[in-house]
Amino acid sequence: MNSVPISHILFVSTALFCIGMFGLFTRRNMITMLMSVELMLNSVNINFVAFNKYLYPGKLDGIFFTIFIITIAAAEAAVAIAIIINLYRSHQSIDVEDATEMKF
Amino acid sequence: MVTDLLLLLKQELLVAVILFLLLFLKLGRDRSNESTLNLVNVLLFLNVAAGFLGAKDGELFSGMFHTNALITAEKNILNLAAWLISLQAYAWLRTHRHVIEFYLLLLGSLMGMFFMISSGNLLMFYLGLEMSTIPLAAVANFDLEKRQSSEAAMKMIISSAFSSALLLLGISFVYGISGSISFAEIGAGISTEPLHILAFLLLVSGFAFKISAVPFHLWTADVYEGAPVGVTAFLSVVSKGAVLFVFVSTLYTVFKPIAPLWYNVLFVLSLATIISGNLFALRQQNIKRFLAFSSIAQVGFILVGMSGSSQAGMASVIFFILVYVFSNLAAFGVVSVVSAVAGKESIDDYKGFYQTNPFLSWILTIALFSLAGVPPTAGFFGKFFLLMAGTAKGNYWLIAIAAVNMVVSFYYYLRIVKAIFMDQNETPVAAITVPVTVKFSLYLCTIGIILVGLISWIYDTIFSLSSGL
Amino acid sequence: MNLSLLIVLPLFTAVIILFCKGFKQVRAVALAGSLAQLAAAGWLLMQYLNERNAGNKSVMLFEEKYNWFRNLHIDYHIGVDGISIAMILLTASVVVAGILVSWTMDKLSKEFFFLLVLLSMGAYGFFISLDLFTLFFFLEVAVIPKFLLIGIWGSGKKEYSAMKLALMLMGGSALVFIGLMGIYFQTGSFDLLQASQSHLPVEAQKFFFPFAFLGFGIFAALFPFHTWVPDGHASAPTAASMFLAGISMKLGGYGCLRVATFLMPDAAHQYAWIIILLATIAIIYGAFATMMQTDLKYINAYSSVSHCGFVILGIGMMNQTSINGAVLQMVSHGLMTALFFAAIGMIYSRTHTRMVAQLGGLLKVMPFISTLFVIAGLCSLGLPGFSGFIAEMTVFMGSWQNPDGWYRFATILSCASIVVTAVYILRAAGKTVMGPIPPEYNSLPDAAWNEKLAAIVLVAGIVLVGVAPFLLNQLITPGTENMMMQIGKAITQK
Amino acid sequence: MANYSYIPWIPLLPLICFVVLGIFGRKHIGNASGIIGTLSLAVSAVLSLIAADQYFFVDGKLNGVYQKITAFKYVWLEFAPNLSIDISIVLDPVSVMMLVVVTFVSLMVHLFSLGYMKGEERFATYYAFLSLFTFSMLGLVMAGNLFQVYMFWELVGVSSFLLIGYYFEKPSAVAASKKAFIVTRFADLGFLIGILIMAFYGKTLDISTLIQKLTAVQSAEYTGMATAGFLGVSVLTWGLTLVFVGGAGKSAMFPLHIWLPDAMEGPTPVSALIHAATMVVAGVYLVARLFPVYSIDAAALTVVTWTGAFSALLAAVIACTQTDIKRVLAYSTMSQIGYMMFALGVARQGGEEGLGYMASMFHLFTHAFFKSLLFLGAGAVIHMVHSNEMKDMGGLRKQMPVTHFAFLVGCMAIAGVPLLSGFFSKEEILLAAWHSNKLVYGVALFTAALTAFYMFRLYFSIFWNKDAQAHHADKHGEGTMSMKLPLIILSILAIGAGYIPFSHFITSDGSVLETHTDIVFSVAPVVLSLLAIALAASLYRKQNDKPDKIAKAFGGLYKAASRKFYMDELYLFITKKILFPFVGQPIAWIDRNIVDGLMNGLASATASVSAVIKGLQSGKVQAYALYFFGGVAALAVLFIYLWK
Repeated sequence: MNSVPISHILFVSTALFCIGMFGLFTRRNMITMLMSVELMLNSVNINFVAFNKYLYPGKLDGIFFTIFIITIAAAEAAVAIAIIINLYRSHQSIDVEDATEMKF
Repeated sequence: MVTDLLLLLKQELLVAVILFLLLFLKLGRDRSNESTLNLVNVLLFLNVAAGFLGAKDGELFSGMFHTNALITAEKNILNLAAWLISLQAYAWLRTHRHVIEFYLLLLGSLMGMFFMISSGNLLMFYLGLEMSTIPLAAVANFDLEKRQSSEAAMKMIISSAFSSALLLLGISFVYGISGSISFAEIGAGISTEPLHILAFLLLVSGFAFKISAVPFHLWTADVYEGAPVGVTAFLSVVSKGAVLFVFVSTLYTVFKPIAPLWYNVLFVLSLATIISGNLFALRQQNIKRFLAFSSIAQVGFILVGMSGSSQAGMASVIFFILVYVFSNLAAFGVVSVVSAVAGKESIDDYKGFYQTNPFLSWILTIALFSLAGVPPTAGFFGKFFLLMAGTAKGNYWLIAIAAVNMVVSFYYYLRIVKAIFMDQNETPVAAITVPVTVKFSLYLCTIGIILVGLISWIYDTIFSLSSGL
Repeated sequence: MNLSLLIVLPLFTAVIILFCKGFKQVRAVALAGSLAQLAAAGWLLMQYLNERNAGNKSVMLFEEKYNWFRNLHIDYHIGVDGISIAMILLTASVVVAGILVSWTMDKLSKEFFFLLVLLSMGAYGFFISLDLFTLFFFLEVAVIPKFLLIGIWGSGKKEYSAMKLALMLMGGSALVFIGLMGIYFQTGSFDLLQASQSHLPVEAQKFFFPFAFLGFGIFAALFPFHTWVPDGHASAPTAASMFLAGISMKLGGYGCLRVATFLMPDAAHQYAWIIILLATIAIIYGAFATMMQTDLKYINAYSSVSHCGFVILGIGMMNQTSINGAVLQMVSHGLMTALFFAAIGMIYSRTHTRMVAQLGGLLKVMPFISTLFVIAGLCSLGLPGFSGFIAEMTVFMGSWQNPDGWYRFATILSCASIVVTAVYILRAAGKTVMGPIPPEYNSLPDAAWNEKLAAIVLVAGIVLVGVAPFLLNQLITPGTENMMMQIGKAITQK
Repeated sequence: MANYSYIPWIPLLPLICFVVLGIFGRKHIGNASGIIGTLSLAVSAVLSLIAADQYFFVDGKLNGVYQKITAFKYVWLEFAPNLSIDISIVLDPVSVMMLVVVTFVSLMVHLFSLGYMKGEERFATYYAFLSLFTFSMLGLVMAGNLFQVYMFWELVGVSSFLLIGYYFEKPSAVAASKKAFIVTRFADLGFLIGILIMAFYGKTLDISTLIQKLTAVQSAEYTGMATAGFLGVSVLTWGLTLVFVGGAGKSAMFPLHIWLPDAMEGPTPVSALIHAATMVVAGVYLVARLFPVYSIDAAALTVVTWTGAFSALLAAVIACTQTDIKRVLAYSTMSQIGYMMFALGVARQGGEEGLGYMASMFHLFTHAFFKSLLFLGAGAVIHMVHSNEMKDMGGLRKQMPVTHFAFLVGCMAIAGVPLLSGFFSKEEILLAAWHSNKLVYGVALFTAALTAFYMFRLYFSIFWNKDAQAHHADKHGEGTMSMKLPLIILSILAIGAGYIPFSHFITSDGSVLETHTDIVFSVAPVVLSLLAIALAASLYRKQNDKPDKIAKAFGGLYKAASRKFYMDELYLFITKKILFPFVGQPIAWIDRNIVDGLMNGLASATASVSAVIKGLQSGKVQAYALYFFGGVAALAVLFIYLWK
C-alpha cells in the first residue's frame, strides 16, 4: 500500500486536472464542459486526500474538505444544468459558440 | 454560551430568519407582489437596523467562524446595500412572477458572503464563496424568457466553476504546504518558494475573479449586461464588496509574511485593471455594460489603495466600498427604473433625458460625478484616500498612471452627462413616474453620496476599526 | 471676521436658488447673494486693513483651523493675506457682474444660476484655503460647473469645447494631485504654512515641482496647454466666459505662485528658465495668434493666453517686483477680460454675430457698449489710467531687474508684445465700433440697466486700480514679501 | 520754497472737464459743453500765466540760476525701494514755458472749435477729448519722473488716436488713427526699454536724481553705464538712443514720421493743437528734459542730430510736392521739428555750447504759435471751401481778409522773414549749427530756403492763383467771431513772440546766456528765403504751366517726393506682406493644428487603442477561461522567474 509514492498520485491528479482544463477549453457542448470542470474538481479532491494521507495523517482536514467539495460540486452541477436547460429553451442549442451574443 | 452564539451569529441568523419567513410566505396563500415587496423591504430594513445593535467579538466552531467590530461593520454595509437594491428592484419585481424566489436566492447568497467574511479557515471561506456564487448564477437567469439573461447565467456559472477549481487547486497546495487550512496557521508556513507563490497566485486568482480584476474580469461585462439590473447591482456592489473585504483582510493578516510579493502582484493587477477597464468603458453603448467596465476600473483604484498595506490602506478600501455602494446604487437605481419602465438600456436613449426626467437626471449625474471622483461628492474623498494610501509606498509612477486614468474615466462619465443634458433628441425617454420606494432609495443614496465624504467621523471610525500590516 | 462666511454665503444662496419658484425669484436671489458676497469681501478688506494698521504682523489673518480627517492630518484650515484678499475682491466683483449680465437668461435659469454660484464658491474656497487638501477640493469643485455651463448654455461646438475644457483641467488637477502627494509625504502635512516651514529636500522638489506647476499652469493657460482657452471661452455663455477668464484662470496663477513656487522655491529657481521660456512663448505666440482671429471671443481668448503669460513670466522671474506684477496682472486681467467678454456678449446678443468682418460702426447706435469695448481694449493694450498698464509695467520692471542676458531678451520680447496687442485691439475696435455701420444694425438698442450696472462694477475696478495702484500694491506687498523670504532663501543658496 | 499749491489745478481742471463732459456731456450738457470746456481751460491758462510770472520773475531764480521746483510729488506706484513711479509736478524753465504754450494754444483751439465744430453730433465728446488731451499734455510737460513721462506719453497718444478717429464713420479716419497709434506705440516700445535700462543702471526713475547720478562722472551709476556694453555700444548710448526712438516716434522723425500726414484726417483744430503745436514736439521736449545726460554721450547726440537734420530736409522736399494743404503743413511741421532736434543735437551742456539748446526751445516756442496759426487759418479755409485740395482754392484773399492776413503772417514767420518770430529762433539754430557742424548748417540753410518756397507756394495757391469762383461765396462766409479771434491773437504772437529775450529764461544750465544776432551771419538765410519766396510768387501767383514744366524737369524725384518716397508702401509691405502671412497666420495655423492637434490626438489615440483591444472581449466563455488561466500562468512566470 505504502509502496506507491505520493508523486505518482500527484502525477495522476495533475494529469486529471490538465485533461479537465483541456476539455473545458475545447469542447463545445456545455454539458461536456461541465463534466470537464468536475474532472478538475476531482483532481483537487485527489490532491487533498493524498496530502492528508501521506503528509498529515494526524488530522482529517483534507478528507473533510474533499467531502465538502463533492457536495458543492453537486450543487454547482445542479444549478448549471438548470441554467443550461433554460438556455436551451431560448437558444435551441447547448453549443457554447451559439451563446455569444454579448461581446466587445 | 447560547447567548454568545446568538450574538456572534446575529447577522447570519437574522438573514436566516428572513429566509424562513419568506419560505413560509411562499408556501402560504399567494399575495400581491406589492405587499410582499413592502414586507420584504421592511424586514430588510429591520435587518439593517438590527445589525448595529449588540455587536460582540469572538469566534465559534474552533475558529472556523470569527467576528469582530470591523467584520460587523462590513456586514452592515452589505446589509444596507442589499436593502437599497431591494428597494430599487421594486419597479422591476412588482410585475414578476417569482418575487419570493428572487429574495430567497439573493439572501442566500448574502448569507454566504457573511460566512465568507467571518471565515476563520479555508474550508469555511470556500463554502461561503460558493454559497454566495451559485445562487447569484441562478438569479442572473431570472429574466427566464430573455436570451441574454440565460447566456449571462451560463457564462457566470461556468467561469465561476472554473475559477473555483483553480482556487481549490491553490487551497490544496496551501494545505499540502502548511498542513492546515486555518488562516491562523497557514500564514506561518508560507514563504516565497515557487510552489508557495503558485499556490498564492491561484488563491489570488480566485479573489480576482470575484472582484473582476483584469485579466480575470472577462465574464463581468457580459453577465452585467445580461442579468436583470437588480442582480447586476447586487453583483457589482455586494458580492464585489464582500470579496474585497475578505481579500484585504486575508492579505493584511494571513499573507503578511510575503507582503513584498503581494505588493507587486497588486501593483500589476491594479495597473492592468485600471487601464483596460477604462479602455473598454470608453467604447460602450449599453449603459449596464458601461457601468460594468467602469466598476472594473474602480476595482483597479481599490487595489491601488489596498497596495498601501497600511492602516490607512485598509481603511480607505472599506471607506471606498461604502462610498461605492451609494454611488453605484444611485446610478443602477436610475438605470433599473429606466430599463424597467421604458425598457431603454442604451446610452443614446439617455439623450435629452433632462428635458423629460430632471429628477432622475440629477440623481444619475451626481452618481456619475461621485464615481468619477468629483468634489464635493463622497467619490472624491474615496478616490483621494485610496490614491493617498497607495502613494504611501512612495511609488509615484503608479499614482501618476492612476491619476492620468482618472482623466480618461472622466471622459466617459462626462459622456453620459453630456448625453443627458446637452445632446438634442426629438424622442427622449418619456417622463417616468418613479415608484415611491425607488425614489426613497435614490434619496438615501444621494444623501449618502453627499454626506459620507464630508462628515469625517465616518472615515475616522472605519480607520479606527481597521488595521495595517 | 469669520472667513467661512465666504463659503457659506454662496452655498446658502445656491440652496435657496434650488427652492426658488420661477425665473424672476431665482435671478433676484442670485443677485442678492452675489451682492452679499461683494459686501462680505469689502468688509473683509476693511477688517484686514484694520488688523494690519493695528500692527498685526502675522503671515495669515483670520485663520481658522479645525481637524477634518484627523488620521490623515487633513484640516479645514483657512486664512487670508493681501494676495488672497485681492483675488477675493476680484471674484466678488466678477460674480456680481456676471449675474447682472445674465439677467435675462431664462433658459433653465435655476440650474444656470445655481452653477454660477457654485463656481464662485469654488473660487472663494480655493483662495482662502491654507490646507492643500481643501485647496485641491475647491479647485476641482470649480471644474464641473464650467463643463455644464458651457455644454448646456453655450454656443457653437459647445459639447466639444466643454469636454475639452473639463478634460484638460482635470488633467491639470491630476498633475497637481501628484505634486500635493509629494509635498504631503515629504513634509507630513497638507498645511501650507507648515509645509512652507519644513523645507523640502531639493531632489524631491525637482521631481514634484513640474507636476504642481504644470498642473496649475494648465489652469492658467500655460503654453502649450492653453488650447482649452480659445474653444472654451468662445463656446461659453457670456457669464461663463467672464467667470472662466476672470476667475478660474486665476486659480491657476494663484496656485502656481502660492503652492508650486512658494513651497518648492529651489526647484522653481532651477526650472525658472523653462518657466520663462514658456511664458515668453505664450506672450508672443498668443499675441500673434490673436492678430489672426476673426471672432471677437477668440480674439479675447487668445489675448488672455498672451496676458496670462505675463503672470507666469512674473512668477518665473522670481523677484519681489515681478511677483507683485504677477499678482497685479491677475487682478487686472480678471477685471479687464471679464469686461471684454461682457461687452462682446452684449454686442452678440444684439447683432447675433461675433465675426469682426460683419460688424461695424456700433459706436453710432450703442455708444455705451462700444465705449465699454474700447475701454476694455485700451486696458488690455496697457493704457495708463487702466489696470493693465500698472500690471504689465510692474512685470516688465521686475523682469528687467533680473540681470541674466537671456531673461533680458525674454523681457524685451514680452515688451514687444504690447505693440502686437495694440495692433490686434485696434484692428478689432476699428472694425467693430468704428467705421461705417451696416444698415441692419441701425436700430439696435444700447445697454440695458443691468448691463450698465455690470459694466460699471468692472470699469470701476479697472479704473481704481489704474488710477490708484498704490492701494492694491500696498495690499498685496506684505504677502509677496513673505513669499519672497522663502524664495529668496532658495535663490541665495545657489 | 514759494507757494505753488495752485499748480495742480492747471492739469486737474481739464481732467475734471473731461470726466464731466465724457459722462454727462452727450446727453445732458450738449452744446453748453463747448463753453464749459473753453472756460475751464481759460482758467488754467490764466493760472499757468501766473505761474510763469511767479517762476520767471519772482522766485524761480536762486543766485542767478533757475532752479527745479517740485510743486507736487506723490509716490504713485512703488516697484522697489527708491524705484517708483511718482506723480510729480516739476517747474523748471522748460516746463513752465511748455505750460504756457500748451494751455494757451489749447485755449485758442477750444475757442476756434466753438465755431468750427458747431452742429457736430458728438460736440461734447469732442471737447471731452480735447480736455483729455490737454490734461495729458500738461501732465507730460510737468512730469518729474521718467515713467510719469511715459504714462502721459501714452495718454497723449491715445487722445490723439481718439481725436484723429473723431469722424469714426470715415474708414480713412479710422485707418489714420490706427496708424498713428500703432506707429507711435512701436516707437514707445523703444522708449519703454530705454526707461528699463535707465532705471536699472541709474537705480532711479526720478529725472533730476537720474541726471545728478549720471552727470557726476565718477559716480558708480555712470561708470556702470559707460562701461557695460552690448554689441560694442555702451549701455548709456543704448538707453539714450532708445529713449530718443520714443521721442522720434511722437515727433514724427524719419523713419517713424509716416503717421503724421495721415493724422490730418482729424478735425483741423485738432491738427493745430496736437499735430502742430504741442504733442509732436514732445519728442524734442523729452530730449531737452534729459539733455544733461545726453550731452555727456556724444554718440546719442549724433543720432539725434542726423535724424533731425535728415527729417527736416526730407519733409521739406516732400512738402514742395503735396497738394493737400494740411499735408503740406504737416510736412512743414515735421521739417521744423527736425530743426529743433538737430539744434539739440549740436548743443552741449552749459554756456555758449548750450546755444543750440536754447535755440531749439526758442524755435519750439515760436513754432507753436505760427504753426497753430497756420493750421487754424487752413481750418478756416477748409471750413469755407469744404476741401483740402489746393486746386479747389485760389483767390480767397477777397472773401476772407482776416484769414488771409493771418496766414500771410504765419507764412512769413515760418519762412524766417526778418522781424517776425520765426526769424529770430531760426537764426539762433543756424548759428548753433554753424558753430558745431558746417554740413548740418548747409542742410539747415537749404531746408530754410525750401521752407520759404513751399510755404509761399501754399499761400499763393490758396489766396491768389485763380480768381474767386462762385462756390466760394459761402453763406457762413469767413466764420464766426470765435474763429477769427484766435487767428488775430495768434498772428500778434507770431509776430511778437520773437522779441522775448528767450536766452534770459531758458538755457541748458538755467543761467542767463547772452546772445547777439549779427547781421552778417543772417544775410545768407534771409536772402535765400526771399529768393525762394520770389520764386514761389513767380510760379503760383498767377495760374500758369511753369509748375508742371518744373515737375516734369525733376521727373522721378518729383514723383518720388509726391509719393512721399514710398515710405507708406514700404511699411504696408512689411506688415501686410511679411508680418501677417509669414508670422501671424503660421502661428494661428500651428496653434489650431499642431498644438491643439496634439491634445485631440491623445484622445483619438486612446479611442483607437480601445478599438484595437476590443477583441479580448470575444463573448466566448471558453476564451474567457483560457485568458483566465493564461493570466494565472503569466503571473506565475512573472513572479516565480522574472520578478524576484
